[in-house]
Amino acid sequence: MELLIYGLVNSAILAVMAIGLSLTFGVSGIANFAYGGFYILGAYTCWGLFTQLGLPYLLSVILSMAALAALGFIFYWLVFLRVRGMEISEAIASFGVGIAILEFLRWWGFIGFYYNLPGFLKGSVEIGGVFVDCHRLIIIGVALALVIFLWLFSHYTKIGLAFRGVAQEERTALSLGINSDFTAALSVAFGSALGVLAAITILPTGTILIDKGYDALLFALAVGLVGGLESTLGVLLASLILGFAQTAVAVYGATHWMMVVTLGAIIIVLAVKPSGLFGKSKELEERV
Amino acid sequence: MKRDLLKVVNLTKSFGGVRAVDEVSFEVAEGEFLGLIGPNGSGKTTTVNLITGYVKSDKGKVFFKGKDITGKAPYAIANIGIARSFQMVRPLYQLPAFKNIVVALRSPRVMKEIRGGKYGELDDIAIDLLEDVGFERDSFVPYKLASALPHGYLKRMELARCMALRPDLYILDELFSGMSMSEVAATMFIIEKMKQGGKTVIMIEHRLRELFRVADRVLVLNFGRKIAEGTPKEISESNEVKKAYIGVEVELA
Amino acid sequence: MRSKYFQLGIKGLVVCLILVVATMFFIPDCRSQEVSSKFIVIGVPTSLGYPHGVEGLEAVNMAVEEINTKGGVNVGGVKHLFKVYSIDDRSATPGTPLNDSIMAYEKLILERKPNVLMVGTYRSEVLLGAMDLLSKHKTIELNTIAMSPSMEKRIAENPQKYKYNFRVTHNALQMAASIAVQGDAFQKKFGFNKAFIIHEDQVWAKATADGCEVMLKKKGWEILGREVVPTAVTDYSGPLLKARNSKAQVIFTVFSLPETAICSKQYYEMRIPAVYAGYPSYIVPGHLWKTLEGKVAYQVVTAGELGLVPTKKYPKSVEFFEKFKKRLGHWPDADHSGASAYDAVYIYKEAVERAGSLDPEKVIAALEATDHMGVNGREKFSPQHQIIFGNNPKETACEVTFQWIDGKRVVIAPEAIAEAEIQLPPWIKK
Amino acid sequence: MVKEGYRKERLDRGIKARCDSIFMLTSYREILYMLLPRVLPIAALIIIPLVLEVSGQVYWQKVFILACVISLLAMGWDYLASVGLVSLGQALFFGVGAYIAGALNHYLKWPIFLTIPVATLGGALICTLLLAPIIRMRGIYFGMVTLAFPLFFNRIIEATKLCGGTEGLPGLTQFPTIWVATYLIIGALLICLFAFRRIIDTDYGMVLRGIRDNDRAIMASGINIYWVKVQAIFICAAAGAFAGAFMSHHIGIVGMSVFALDMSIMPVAAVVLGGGGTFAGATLGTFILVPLSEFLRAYGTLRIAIYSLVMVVCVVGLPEGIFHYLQRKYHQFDRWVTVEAKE
Repeated sequence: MELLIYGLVNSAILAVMAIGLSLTFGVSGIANFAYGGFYILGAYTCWGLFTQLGLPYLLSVILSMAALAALGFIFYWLVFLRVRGMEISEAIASFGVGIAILEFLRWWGFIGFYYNLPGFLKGSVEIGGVFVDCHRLIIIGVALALVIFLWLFSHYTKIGLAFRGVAQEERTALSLGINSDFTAALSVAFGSALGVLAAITILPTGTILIDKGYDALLFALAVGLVGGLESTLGVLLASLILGFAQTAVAVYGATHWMMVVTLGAIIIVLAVKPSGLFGKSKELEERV
Repeated sequence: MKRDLLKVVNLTKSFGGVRAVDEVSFEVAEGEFLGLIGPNGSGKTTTVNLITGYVKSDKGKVFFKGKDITGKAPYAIANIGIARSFQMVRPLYQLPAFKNIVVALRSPRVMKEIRGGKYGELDDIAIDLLEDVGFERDSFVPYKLASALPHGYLKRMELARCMALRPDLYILDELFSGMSMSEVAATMFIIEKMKQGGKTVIMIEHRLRELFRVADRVLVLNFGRKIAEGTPKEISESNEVKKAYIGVEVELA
Repeated sequence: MRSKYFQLGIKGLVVCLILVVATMFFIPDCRSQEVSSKFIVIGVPTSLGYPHGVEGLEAVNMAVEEINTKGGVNVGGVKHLFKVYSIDDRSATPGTPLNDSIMAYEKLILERKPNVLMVGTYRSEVLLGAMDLLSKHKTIELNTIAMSPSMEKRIAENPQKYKYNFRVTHNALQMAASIAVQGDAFQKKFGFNKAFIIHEDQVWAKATADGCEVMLKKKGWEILGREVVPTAVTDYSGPLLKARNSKAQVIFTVFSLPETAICSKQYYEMRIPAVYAGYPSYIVPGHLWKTLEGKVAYQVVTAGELGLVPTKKYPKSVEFFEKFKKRLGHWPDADHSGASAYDAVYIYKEAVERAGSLDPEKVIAALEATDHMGVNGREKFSPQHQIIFGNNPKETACEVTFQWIDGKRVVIAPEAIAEAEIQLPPWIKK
Repeated sequence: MVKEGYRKERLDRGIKARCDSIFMLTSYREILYMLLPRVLPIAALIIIPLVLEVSGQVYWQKVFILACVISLLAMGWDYLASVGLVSLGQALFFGVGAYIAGALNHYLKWPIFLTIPVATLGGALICTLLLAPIIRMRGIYFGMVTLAFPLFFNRIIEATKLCGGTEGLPGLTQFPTIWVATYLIIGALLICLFAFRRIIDTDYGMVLRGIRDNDRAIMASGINIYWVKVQAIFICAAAGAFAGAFMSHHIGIVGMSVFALDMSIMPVAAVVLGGGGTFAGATLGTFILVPLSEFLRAYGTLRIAIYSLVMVVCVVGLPEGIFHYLQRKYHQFDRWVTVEAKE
């Protein structure tokens, strides 16, 4: 029972973390390594708006998401556009920006334990003899809502369809009058906003810390790689696998091996099926 | 009767829901010149990819010289003695034309015969080969970067690369596509010479006039299935083939 | 898309970059010459991206300012002033390679020629690596962060080589002893004897947990299980559930990383029927009740330093704490290193005055004879250069155990300075 | 800077046009033109430690050694990239080498001159065996797995307490003097630089580069590309493992953090900054980045922020890399020519 509930919670956390990164990659093929930076920056923005400026919580959540989305958009035009297609340069440039954001915040004095976001709900409930705080249940809800929302968004809205178009065949999409740069920039913006949402959902379980940014990137990558970076379904499944594996290892083995399980899963999955469980990069499947 | 060099049995491959190659079987005898034709998307290139190991087959077997080579890696198959050219040429653009050939000369199959390959020796062999396929020996052409060569030359360079491997079986995938008339004529000359030399060749071609001139036997594929097999004359008179090529004038050689 | 102007800007930048690098290589660093012989240089190599480092440095600065305004240090009749240089060794960041941190040490030693190093590194690995460096450069260090007992082991093995290292704060074993003192309180008041230990995966934490286990067993406790939590974990439900299932009465924790705040919160949310105790050092800071929305209620914590959790029974600690809090402008975040860094400056000052010289050999001899009434209590070094801790600030340095009750830190142990008695959380039925 | 009515023309210098394949040097100036760019950096490499000694910059000597170490990793990266394998985990090679040397010295008390060669070859072998199963992966996917590998090792050591666990193995034998260390690493650097450049120019190197350009064509030529890739990984890993073994003896301790992320990122950043494919670019890149990073140490934690921003600006603004840029400038000159007005 414990395994079931906490495995589910853990999976939900992983899914929420990974979904922003995977969305961006799925649409524009950009692995946005600055994700961790945006994640934490969003959390601090929300914290600042909420506690320092005294805005209502919901408003500050929306504002910080909007701010980071705008930043992501600008970031695409300033950085990604110039290195599009050179994977390594893309990775290094975005990773550099991510580190710069995190270390700048650290230098600015965002250290220590002062920074905390309120959870959406207080208190805890008992399910089958296990106490769970309501906030963790909400994370599960958010994860589900996000997945459903993304599915509806990508299948029934104009931008969503453009996203899918670009994801499948960039040139054809271009010839149909979809501005692929604009779409890619939007995808980065959208991914960043989702990152902030993830931060705001997850971080109230502890406090806001710079190092969480690095963790977020690592876990999001792990989930993305195992599930296939561009597939929402893959993210869902991979986070379930990893989430339960981690919890199982923590409950029945030693907590020690949680990280080993994660990294081991990446290595094994990639060695067996390079595009991830649900990835569809045909070129990776071909025996060349 | 000459023995079969290549034998393909029930080869099958699907991509997604589409059966690209469906239960195709055929043999190629030693010294035979086999033509492989069919409309676009009929599975010709996939068949070649299956034989040479670039794509893994779902079902079926490939025998070469009586040995099962199904599922072997492309380089291993090249070393056994099947050389293929690509429909879409993708040479090593960063290297001079003759170095493209040297790469093939460095394969274990050839190195066994050349032994050692002293400095520059491979280069000379490569340039000889290029001359065979119509590169002007004393010009700059063999020394030019592949990226600077016109398409017709690259196609013939592919042929030279196949020849460099000294294979027992050539598989030429749409060699003439994208060539000008005069280039086709020049290349035809080389092909005919190969035929006279008793080489075994499988040739995929859309230019039926040229193909029918050299082919001993022709195989027709449509929607991944073998729909006809016979001498060029039989094929050109077959109604089934004409149906497959609706709108395409079938000319007699 | 890109304009010509932009490209030129980049080229210019690259050229500037190369020029800057070239100059750095060839122009000798003149900053090292400004150190006058009238100064005693204190080097502070530490992790300035983390509270322990920042507050350690602040405490050193505070002590130095106090001493300098009073006229400085009397070295054999000549007045010297203290001067502080700090360097960030980034040792608390997990992605930093060892050589990078050691380079920071070396840079500070070579360029500032400090007489003494204080505060020191965050990570034990770096501390052990730096010991060789210190003996090579004959530089004294008074550590106040890293707690690995391996330091004393190495000093005991090779006292001549490693005599330059001193530790002013507690080490992991003393921590373990203090946790065992907590155990006494539980035993005496409620008759508890079943414990579960959770600790994070650091050298000192492991050593503390080991020590704790041994000492608790000696006092008749039954250890039902032990869990190691690797760094950078976001979910502690596994270990907590294990603790609950083992029917433990007390959970002893040994944590230092901030993300372990999650554990406190989860414990509160899950209503685990065992008292949360031990050394969860992140919930030491005074503002934590507010930050964590009271989710630390009834948790029992041992804080490393009396000066950071002051008690009215020892006035010197209150005095320091108020000064320090005013200087920082907020509650101190770190659980140790602030008060001991403050004491370290005074200990060194007194040693230099007694030695009458700045020669490391003489100063070391004087340091070994230290007997200082500091904010953490009465401070003396053991033969392995470790401050001796005990249960009465009038006799030794002292660690404090407090409990979070109604937003306040109430000191409950050791008895000599206790303000109140230990309480059980309301969800535990006796 | 843009002149009205003119346009810029870029021309190759005559000597370059002649020298690209066939050497016809006719004067000492032409000989110098060819030689200086090759000889000067080598001379600088050998002389800089002496200059630093004379000017009393002991600390910068250490920085210099660090730059050489990173440079070895960067060149290994560049070599691997020339077969189209993009590694984001140079720390794996570095760490394995460092741990082998550390363990041999710590537990078996082997002397330095034994541990370093054994660690170099053994480390290369182990890394090759580890990476062999994923050799079919391409592009960023190979990179991500290699990125995960060192972190994985880090956790394994943490979990199994192998080789001292989180505490590391302190007290290793150090080099007798700094000069041994300095010139050992400079020697290794130069050997790698010239050996790699030489290999890449031979027919074998041609196959390597061919695999990056178009592995299908290479396979159709009957060459086992996986075996060639394994060889490339072995060479790259040997360079990395040597660097690691050297470093553990240089600082006298080996700990978990040899697998740290910085060790993976720095070499890649250096190659991207300096320009890939030439090895000299990788070296140039490290000799800019490492001192820059040291210089910025004074800014505390901000250092990393500035440093990564500089990296981003260089990657974005100068995608070809500094070395290629300098090379072009050296061999070409610009001039303004009038633009004939359109009728």
